[in-house]
Amino acid sequence: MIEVLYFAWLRERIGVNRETVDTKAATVEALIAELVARGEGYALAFADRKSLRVALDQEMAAFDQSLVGVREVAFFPPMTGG
Amino acid sequence: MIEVLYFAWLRERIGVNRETVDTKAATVEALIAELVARGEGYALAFADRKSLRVALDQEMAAFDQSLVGVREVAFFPPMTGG
Amino acid sequence: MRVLVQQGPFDLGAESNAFAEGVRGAGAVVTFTGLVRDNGGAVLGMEIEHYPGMTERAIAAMMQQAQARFGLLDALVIHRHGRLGPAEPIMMVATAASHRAQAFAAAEFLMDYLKSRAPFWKRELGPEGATWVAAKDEDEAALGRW
Amino acid sequence: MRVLVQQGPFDLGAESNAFAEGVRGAGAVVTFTGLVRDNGGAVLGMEIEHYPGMTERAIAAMMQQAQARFGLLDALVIHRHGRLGPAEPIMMVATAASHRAQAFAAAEFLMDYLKSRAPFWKRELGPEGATWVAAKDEDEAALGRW
Repeated sequence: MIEVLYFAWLRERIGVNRETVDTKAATVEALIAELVARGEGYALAFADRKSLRVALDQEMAAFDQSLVGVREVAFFPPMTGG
Repeated sequence: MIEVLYFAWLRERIGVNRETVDTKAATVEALIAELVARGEGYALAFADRKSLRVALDQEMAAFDQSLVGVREVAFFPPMTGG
Repeated sequence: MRVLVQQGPFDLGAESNAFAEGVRGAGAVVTFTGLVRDNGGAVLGMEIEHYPGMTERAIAAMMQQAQARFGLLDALVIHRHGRLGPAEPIMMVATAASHRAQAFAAAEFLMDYLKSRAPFWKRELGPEGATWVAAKDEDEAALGRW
Repeated sequence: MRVLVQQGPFDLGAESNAFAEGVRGAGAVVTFTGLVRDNGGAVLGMEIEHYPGMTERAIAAMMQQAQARFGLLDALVIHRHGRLGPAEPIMMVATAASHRAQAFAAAEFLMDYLKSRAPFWKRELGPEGATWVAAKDEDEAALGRW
């Protein structure tokens, strides 16, 4: 079970800000593929990979990174702080 | 008649912060030569030309600049503001 | 070093004074304050979303990097989230160092990292609705200088 | 734009707030404050001499240059003279612009010019007497980047 968080327009497209996902996905890539299969909102949210960022347990990560031991995955667009 | 001002260690070496000088010096250079002839304090103040700056009527100037029409000449070391 | 992530406003003046008075032996203090631009009335406000938990961690990590790299004597970051009106302060950074070059460089370093590496997302509220602010290529490029 | 050359102290916080609140449409405000370093007790204070009249003119000229060059919306310079104790604020600069890059660059530009082109001379008061602060080659060199 992994806690998955969405922010900004990813959250809006998917319609929830967090959900618990029962998955055996080994990598971020694999998790995205599972999520995209859930429906149009997810597909739309993940369509533009260049505008997608991911954090594993609150640290920035790459899409090919392993999910072993990870409790929290967050997806969001490029940050616009400051 | 030109008003001559001295600041920082130039002022200390010369012993006054300003004086009115009756001069026909055509340039800053010529004025310095006249002042140096006045005595040891002046000679000491003007000895290190690399550490000497001059302003004519409150604008930075070069040593070869003309004194025609100038009312106020100021001599001082490199500035240390900020 | 102090990080504040908060919804409410902050007092730039009071924070600046407290910061400057709290540092021992500093010769230079730099502050940066980011304000909601009104763009001539086109921006009615701003909404800032953030990632609680990760935000504080990410900012603390940047501050430690800045301290090590520029020999900072102290640093402060305050960043708001939620809804803000035009001209309201969004965030501030303060840095203290012995000399001006380090204090300036550290403040710019922190700003560049806050722009692109702290999990905040801004949405501008205009007369025709809300628009997510797009990340700028120049902000990503700015990180290249460090 | 405002220049204050004064003997008495100033309130960094109050000045920062008044400056930030007085600018219309700014997105970025930067302040720099220079303080008397105590160098671990070696500096008991500072005496600053200046050239009344020329000081204000020189600073006003720098500010106009900075405004034209960096598109500043506003700027403020306060510089003290006379006798100052350890840790006292010596001077401050504030700049306001639409974006952070201009506000930072303008503040650094003003600081570089104030260091080497505004007629102030500092004397440090130590346990063994007063010493004129020597101009640093690096300060003169810093002007080269503008």
